Amino acid sequence: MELFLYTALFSPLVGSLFAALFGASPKTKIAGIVPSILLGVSFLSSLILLVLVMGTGLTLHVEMMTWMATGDLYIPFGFVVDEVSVTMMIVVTLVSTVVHVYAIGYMDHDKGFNRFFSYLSAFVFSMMILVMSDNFAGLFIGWEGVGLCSWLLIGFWYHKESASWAANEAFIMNRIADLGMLIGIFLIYWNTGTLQYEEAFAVMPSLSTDILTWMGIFLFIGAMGKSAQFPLHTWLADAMEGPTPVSALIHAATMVTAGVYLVVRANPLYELIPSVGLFIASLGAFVALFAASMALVNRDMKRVIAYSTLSQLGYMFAAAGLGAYWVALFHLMAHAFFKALLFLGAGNVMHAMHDELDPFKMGGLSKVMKGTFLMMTIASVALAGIFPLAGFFSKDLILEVAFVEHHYIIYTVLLFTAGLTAFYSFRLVALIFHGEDRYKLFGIHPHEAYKFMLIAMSPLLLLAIIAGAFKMSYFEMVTNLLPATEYHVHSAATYWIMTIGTQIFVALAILYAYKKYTRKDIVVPDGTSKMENSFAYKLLINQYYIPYFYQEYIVKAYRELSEVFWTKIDQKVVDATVDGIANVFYQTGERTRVMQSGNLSTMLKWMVAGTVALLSLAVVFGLAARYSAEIKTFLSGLGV
Amino acid sequence: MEIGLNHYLVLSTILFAIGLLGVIRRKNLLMLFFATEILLNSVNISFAAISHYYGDLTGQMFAFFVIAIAASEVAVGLGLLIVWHKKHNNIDLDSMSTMRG
Amino acid sequence: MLSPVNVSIESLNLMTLVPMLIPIVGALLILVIDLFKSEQDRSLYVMLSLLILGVDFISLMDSASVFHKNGTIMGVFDVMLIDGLAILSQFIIVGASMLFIPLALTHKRFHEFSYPEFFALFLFMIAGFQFMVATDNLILIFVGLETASLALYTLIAMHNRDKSFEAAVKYFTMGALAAGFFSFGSMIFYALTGSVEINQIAEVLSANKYADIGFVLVGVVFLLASFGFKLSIVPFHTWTPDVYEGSSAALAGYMSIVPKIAAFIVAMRIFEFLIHSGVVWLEVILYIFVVMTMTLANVWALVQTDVKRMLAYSSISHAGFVMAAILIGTTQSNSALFLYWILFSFTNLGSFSMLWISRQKNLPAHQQSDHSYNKFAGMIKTAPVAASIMALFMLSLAGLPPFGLFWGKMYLVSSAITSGYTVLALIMVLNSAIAGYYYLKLIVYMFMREPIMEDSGHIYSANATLPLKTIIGIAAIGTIFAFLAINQLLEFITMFVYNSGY
Amino acid sequence: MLDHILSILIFFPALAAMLGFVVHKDSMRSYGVAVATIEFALSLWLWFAFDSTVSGMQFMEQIALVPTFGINYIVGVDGISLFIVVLASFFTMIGIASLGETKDIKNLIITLLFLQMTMAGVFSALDAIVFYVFWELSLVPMLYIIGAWGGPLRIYASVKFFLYTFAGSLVMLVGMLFMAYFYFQATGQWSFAILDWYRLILPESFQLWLFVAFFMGFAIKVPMFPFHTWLPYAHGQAPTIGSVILAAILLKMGTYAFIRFSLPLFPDASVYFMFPIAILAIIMIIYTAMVAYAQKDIKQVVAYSSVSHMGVIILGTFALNVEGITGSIFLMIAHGVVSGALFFLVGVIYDRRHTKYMSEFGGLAHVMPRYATIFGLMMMASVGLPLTINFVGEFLSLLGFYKQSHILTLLAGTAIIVGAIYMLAAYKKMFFGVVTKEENKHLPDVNKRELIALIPLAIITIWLGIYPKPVLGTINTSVESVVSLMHEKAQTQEAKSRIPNIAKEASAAKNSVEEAH
Amino acid sequence: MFEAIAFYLFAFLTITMFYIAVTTSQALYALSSLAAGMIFISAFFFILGADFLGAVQIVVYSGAVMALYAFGMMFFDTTRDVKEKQGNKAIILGLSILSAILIVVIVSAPIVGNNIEAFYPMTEGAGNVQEVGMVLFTKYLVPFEVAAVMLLVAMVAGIVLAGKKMDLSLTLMTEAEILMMKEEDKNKKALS
Repeated sequence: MELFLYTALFSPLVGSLFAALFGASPKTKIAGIVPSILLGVSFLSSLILLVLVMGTGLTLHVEMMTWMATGDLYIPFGFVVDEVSVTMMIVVTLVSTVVHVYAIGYMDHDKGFNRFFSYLSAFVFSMMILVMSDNFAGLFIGWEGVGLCSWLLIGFWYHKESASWAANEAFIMNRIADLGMLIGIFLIYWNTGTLQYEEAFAVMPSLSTDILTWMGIFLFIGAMGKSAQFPLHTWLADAMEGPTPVSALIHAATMVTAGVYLVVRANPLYELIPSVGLFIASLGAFVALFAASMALVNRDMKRVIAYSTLSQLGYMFAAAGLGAYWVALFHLMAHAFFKALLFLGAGNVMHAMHDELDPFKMGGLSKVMKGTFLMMTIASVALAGIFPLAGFFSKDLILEVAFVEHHYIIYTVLLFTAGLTAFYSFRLVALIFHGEDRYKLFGIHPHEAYKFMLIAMSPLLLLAIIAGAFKMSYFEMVTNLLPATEYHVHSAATYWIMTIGTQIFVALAILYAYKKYTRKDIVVPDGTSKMENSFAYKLLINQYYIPYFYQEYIVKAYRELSEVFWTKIDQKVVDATVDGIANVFYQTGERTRVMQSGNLSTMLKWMVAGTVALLSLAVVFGLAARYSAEIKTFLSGLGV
Repeated sequence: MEIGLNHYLVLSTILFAIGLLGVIRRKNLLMLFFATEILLNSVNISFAAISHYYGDLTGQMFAFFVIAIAASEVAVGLGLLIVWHKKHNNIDLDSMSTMRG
Repeated sequence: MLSPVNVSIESLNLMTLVPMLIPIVGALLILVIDLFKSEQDRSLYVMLSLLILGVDFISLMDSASVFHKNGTIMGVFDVMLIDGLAILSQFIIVGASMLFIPLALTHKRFHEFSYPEFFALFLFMIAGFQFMVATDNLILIFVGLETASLALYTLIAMHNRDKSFEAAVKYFTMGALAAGFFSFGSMIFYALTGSVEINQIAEVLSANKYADIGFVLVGVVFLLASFGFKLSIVPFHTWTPDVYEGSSAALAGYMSIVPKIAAFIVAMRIFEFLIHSGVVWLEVILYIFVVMTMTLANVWALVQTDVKRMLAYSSISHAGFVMAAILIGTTQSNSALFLYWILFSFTNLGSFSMLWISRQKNLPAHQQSDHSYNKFAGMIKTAPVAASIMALFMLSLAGLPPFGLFWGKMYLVSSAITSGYTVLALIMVLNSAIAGYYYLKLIVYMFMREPIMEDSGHIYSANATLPLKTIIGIAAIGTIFAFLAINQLLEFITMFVYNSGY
Repeated sequence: MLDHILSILIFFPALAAMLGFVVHKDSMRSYGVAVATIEFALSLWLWFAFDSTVSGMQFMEQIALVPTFGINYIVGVDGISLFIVVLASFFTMIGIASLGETKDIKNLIITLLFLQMTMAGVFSALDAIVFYVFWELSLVPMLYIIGAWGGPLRIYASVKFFLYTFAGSLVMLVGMLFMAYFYFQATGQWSFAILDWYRLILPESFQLWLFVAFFMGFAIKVPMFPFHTWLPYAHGQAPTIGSVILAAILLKMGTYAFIRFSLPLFPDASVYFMFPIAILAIIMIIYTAMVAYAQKDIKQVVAYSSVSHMGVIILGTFALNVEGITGSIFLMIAHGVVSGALFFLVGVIYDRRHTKYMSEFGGLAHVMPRYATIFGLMMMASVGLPLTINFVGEFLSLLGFYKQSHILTLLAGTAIIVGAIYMLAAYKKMFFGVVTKEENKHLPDVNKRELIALIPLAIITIWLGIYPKPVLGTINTSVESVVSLMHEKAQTQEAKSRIPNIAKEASAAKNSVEEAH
Repeated sequence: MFEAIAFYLFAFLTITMFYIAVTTSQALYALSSLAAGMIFISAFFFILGADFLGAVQIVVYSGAVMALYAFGMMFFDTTRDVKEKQGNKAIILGLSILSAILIVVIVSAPIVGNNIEAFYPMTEGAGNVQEVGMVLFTKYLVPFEVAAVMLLVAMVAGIVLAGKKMDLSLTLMTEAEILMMKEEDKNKKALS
């Protein structure tokens, strides 16, 4: 059994190293094919493990070797395959296999083809470590590993200034969150004495709530960074500078969900601190709405999808925060499928449009790109949560959870967001695939993607459609580990009203979007329309001015402060002090060397002067000694 | 008006001070040497006086050796002056300040 | 009427005079040889002096073993005082003289060495210093001091160029003033105690419990001024740089060691008992002197452009450093003084010899003085071995372990700490750091700059002969491998110092 | 031979350097490589012969030097010093092997061999004076390396380096002499042997002063804020090999000395000064990282990053528990490897372009992909990515200090953020974007000679990042004994509670294990 | 009374003479007044009963030293006015006045302890010269001999320094010049 585990874990690494061998050589297909096959192997292994876990209910726990051991600290490279991790493994390996195959086509013309696969497989490996690790340190390895790969991949086209900038932004923002996570790990270690999940969680109930709350908060800060929750969300949209398969794999399906995974994984902790959970849920709901609102007006196809991802992550956190861990995980899984699909579709469009991203410049592509059109539509439907696609089952469940747990505000927000989601998804679909062929204005000749790319996408398509069917079996499996709370609205009537009401609401939103954006008179906005000048539009298109704020008041301030530290403090104060002290001596020497005038008479005078000075001192002292009694009387008379 | 030891000591120190005055104001080396002679001689008076008042001969011994020393110094000092004078034709100490700093 | 004097020869302990008599006899011998046959080569006189000093050294060893057996000996009507200090310092005086006299055998001819009188005066001077340290009678100290000084003035002048005359005259004049101070100071002590012997003075003073502290201080002031001159304590130091610059490097090196150790011994004898009797004033004044001398000499050394002048200031600073030993006044500190001075002798011998072998007769245009810094620019390229050796001496002077001077410095600082002079210890080490700069400056010139003239390697050893190289070799070995000898030296010195009651 | 292996390690390079004067200029490189390889092999042998289960000193040698004054030549290694000794010889080896065309290469190699002697000496000396001797002596070769082969400001830089450190260590010498005096007072014997000193329990007030005295020497060497300004100059002006050894080994002397002297000798003072020093360390971390961000010269970036990382090491040291101290020692090695490698890398580009200004570059990833890869790896190691060598040390150091203070660790933890900021920014400036400068368009990638240095370092970076156990275990054993010694010696209540009692914990752990069985 | 008159008289004279010696700009005056002062000092010695010392003072100073100085003066040709540039007069004045006041003030206070025991007491009934001789050749035999050496040193020094050989400096000559000079010397000798 361990064999499968190791296969699943290490075949991506092998693939990565294989591709890396060709890193400096010109593009070879084999550098793409071999990692893809290896990922397929990894997927199969994961599948076997899934079957095993599902079938037997056993969890697999191996300890490969010691990593760090000092004092009381003991951290092994330990891996666990249980219901939660195996879910993630399946999601990760499946999506990444698809994306790999897809990328063989997508990156076809890129010079960095070999390098790309090396990075991508390395990412998968890191992600596998993240989800399979049996302790927090191992999680952190994967956590940072995916961060590194994300940096490499976002900045893959490093010659673009924006790409390398976005890569750095992503890395640094993640680092900020990682610090929180690190502190969380320290807290866990010093309070429980271990970093193994099982042992640590076993001790936790005996700890004070304060400490647990801090642990929960710091771990969640970590999750916030990786999952791009407010206020650390700006990097995700910028990360769209990376190649589209990267966006699909990393910034939609897997890495960004790591935060959710963390919260789910740490459910025994969060169970103990419901107040933090509520905070997470509230933040999730807020982000869901917040991100959706920005997606409404954005004119960058990939960014819209990225905001949508953000919004969906909000959903997941809302579920997880309310204690519905399995629901969160389920939505995570479903979301991975349809969102990856959506991204890959968008990749096809980009390819066709020669990297044009503004949907206003497209339109009517459904004629040339039928397959892509189909897939993206289905993915959008799933995203919108229309029955019977995957999104319906998972997303509706979250609404139910919020409702059942009596968090009506969250419920309302999420419900409203569902409408927005439907609107912006279909705004995109409508703008890209329907209406006038606006692309012709720009002299582009779009074409459908390679067949095998579409075929590669098909598993995702399938899963986006049918994933909802696995809800119950999944529930049974995963609740071996997670709290098995079933969320049932008390009365059937309410349930049906809610469900159908939601569906109608969403459907209306879709229709509205279609109506609005399939019109013939849609033109590429040029900033003159009334809407574009409205405050709300400006606020949304500028992402609530948050990036601006960060740039102006944090990045710039940091740079200026750094300059000040260097030029003013380091050079003018610290170093100048040191040199100043040295100079005092030197200048004393320069100034007083005139004493050595070389004139004998002066020398004699110095000698006499020295003697006279000494004599005066001697007289003073001698007099003081002789009249010490009198001096004392005198001084005491003065009251000294 | 008994002349005590102190009288001699005061006299001696006055002479010593005169010697010091000479040492610091003389620029002509020869005359500077005169001043150093005065320094040594002034002390001799004290030695002799102390010796007298204590009835102890050590002071006179000291004075005797001081005289010897003074005499030797004259010899060496004059020797130095002669060499200097031969080369520079002056014995002004302001002329000898090539080394400084 | 005077009664006839009856003294037995045994009670005179005439043996105590032997170490001083040997150089005197030797000097006379040299004068006599010259009388019979003049125009002899200087090598004859160098070797003769070396032999005489060797014999002197052996006789000192003899005295040392006697001291070891019987302790302090007084001799010749109790004028001579052969205690540990006297023996140790004579070892240094004679030993250092032996190391310095071969420096006369230069490749180039210099004026002084053409005189046999030079060597005679040299030996007389040594005898003078020996008398100075081997007595506690102020008269003999004075006479010995003057004998040595007069000889020394002459030796300086015999180099026979303007600067050396100037140096000699300056030295002489200030020396005369210092002699005046010395006699005045002695007079005051004589007036106070009726004696000119230091131990008697001490006894009398402590018997009347320092009733006249004011006068004691005045006496101390004058003695301090005169020994301040000899030891080049700031502000009585002004002669030092000029005299060092004016005299030949060999003699300058000699002056930085031998006259000073003699003066230190006397200072130790005079001031030690005063400090131990709780004369706070003296302690304060010495403290100020020590700090001033170390620090100011250092800052002046910083700005020098001539290496020899820099070394002059540096030796002032070292003297101030060692003066701290007298201030501290424990057995450890006094032992440290000797240890320091022995190690300093080797290092300074080396550094001045290095200057000496690079002495040119005519200065090239870029060189303002005999040994200006830029003369040594890029020396590592043109004369690597010489540069390395010179650097070695500089590092040792800077107190970099494990080279010789470090051990002395360490032991001295330790003695300060042991006696509670923590701040002084800190000042001492920080001064070492300042001093590091100017020693480093020479290293920087030698190792890090480009040579000003191509193929100038020969000038660095233009004056070298086998004897000179041997001396430098001895100095280098003594500096590098000092750590092997520290233990024996320390044991030896401590025993002598301790048994002399210091 | 094994009995004297430390002495051989110390004096073999010195002897070789002496003989090196005779070797012809053209053959000098081979000679240097041969000697350094032998030295490295010897140090490896030392490692293999080292018994990692023993916590005390091994391979001790003792020769009387100045017994009257308690100075003896005592050397020995324990887990704390072992790896730095190995690392030193390793760096000397690859440093010499990767030397490019340099003027006066003969002098350079001889100097490096002397430097190797002093480094081996510092880390194996067990007598304070012997330690001091090597400590000071190490300045001289470095002075020469910077001063003779450095950039335009080399003389200023080298003299500043020398004098600054020299001044600091002289204060330390006063501390040592004081310590010996206290020992003398307590026992009537002079001794400078560190192991003797360990047995001495000092009153807290003395400890404080002595701690400060030692601190001056160590802090300047490390260099801790605000004594760090010599370092950018030294690095900025030094030739590649000088920077490499300076960063990799010489700086470690300071932090090593903290662990060897300050902690075990003055446990109470260590606790007393823990927070002030931690605050200094945090300033070092954040402030210098920001200063690094403002640099225009890539070498200065790496130089300031060194200071920043040294802050973490200091923090780990003053965690005063096994985790933190072990971490800080490991981080010393890690930082040695990584910053050494970074300086090598900077040297590579400097050799080609003779400039270190980042604005001169851009898009190098395209021209020199292998170079960019190795640089990227080292940069990631430098910012503390897990599975690289740095992370282990940084993680443990911070983890250790977290026990002492939450909020300060939180501040110190910003190291991982600010570190990323300047490193990524620098990397971006140099390697990303398009090649704009004509002269950059045809730069050759790293050559074989440079790879000799870089590949081993890359391998170590990853190897010890993944499998630090062989090193960590050995360090741990020795650190445990240090910590338990500190706990025993601690007198104040504060110190007793801050420094964990390992003996108790160990027995408790044992009990729990037994129960489990 | 006589002693007092003599003391004050000679005190006045010596002070005057020495003052002239250090202030006059005429070298000849200075020399003469110095010599006079020396002789007056010997008067104190006689007053104090130190006959031997008085005699030595006159012989050595007025005889030997003054003669030497007189020769020197003739050699230096300083019989005319000596111009001495004075730097900062204030310093000189200040220093000298300060030192004078200090020393005098200090020493005018009663200095002597009461119970001083003479180590080498004067013997009743013996002449001063005899006493001195006795002490000089017992206790101070060594200093006396050393003083003899010192005088020898001074003599040698004087001869060397004032000698003709100093006129040409080997130090400043190159080797070639030295050889040439030696050669000439030989030739001269051979000729003579």
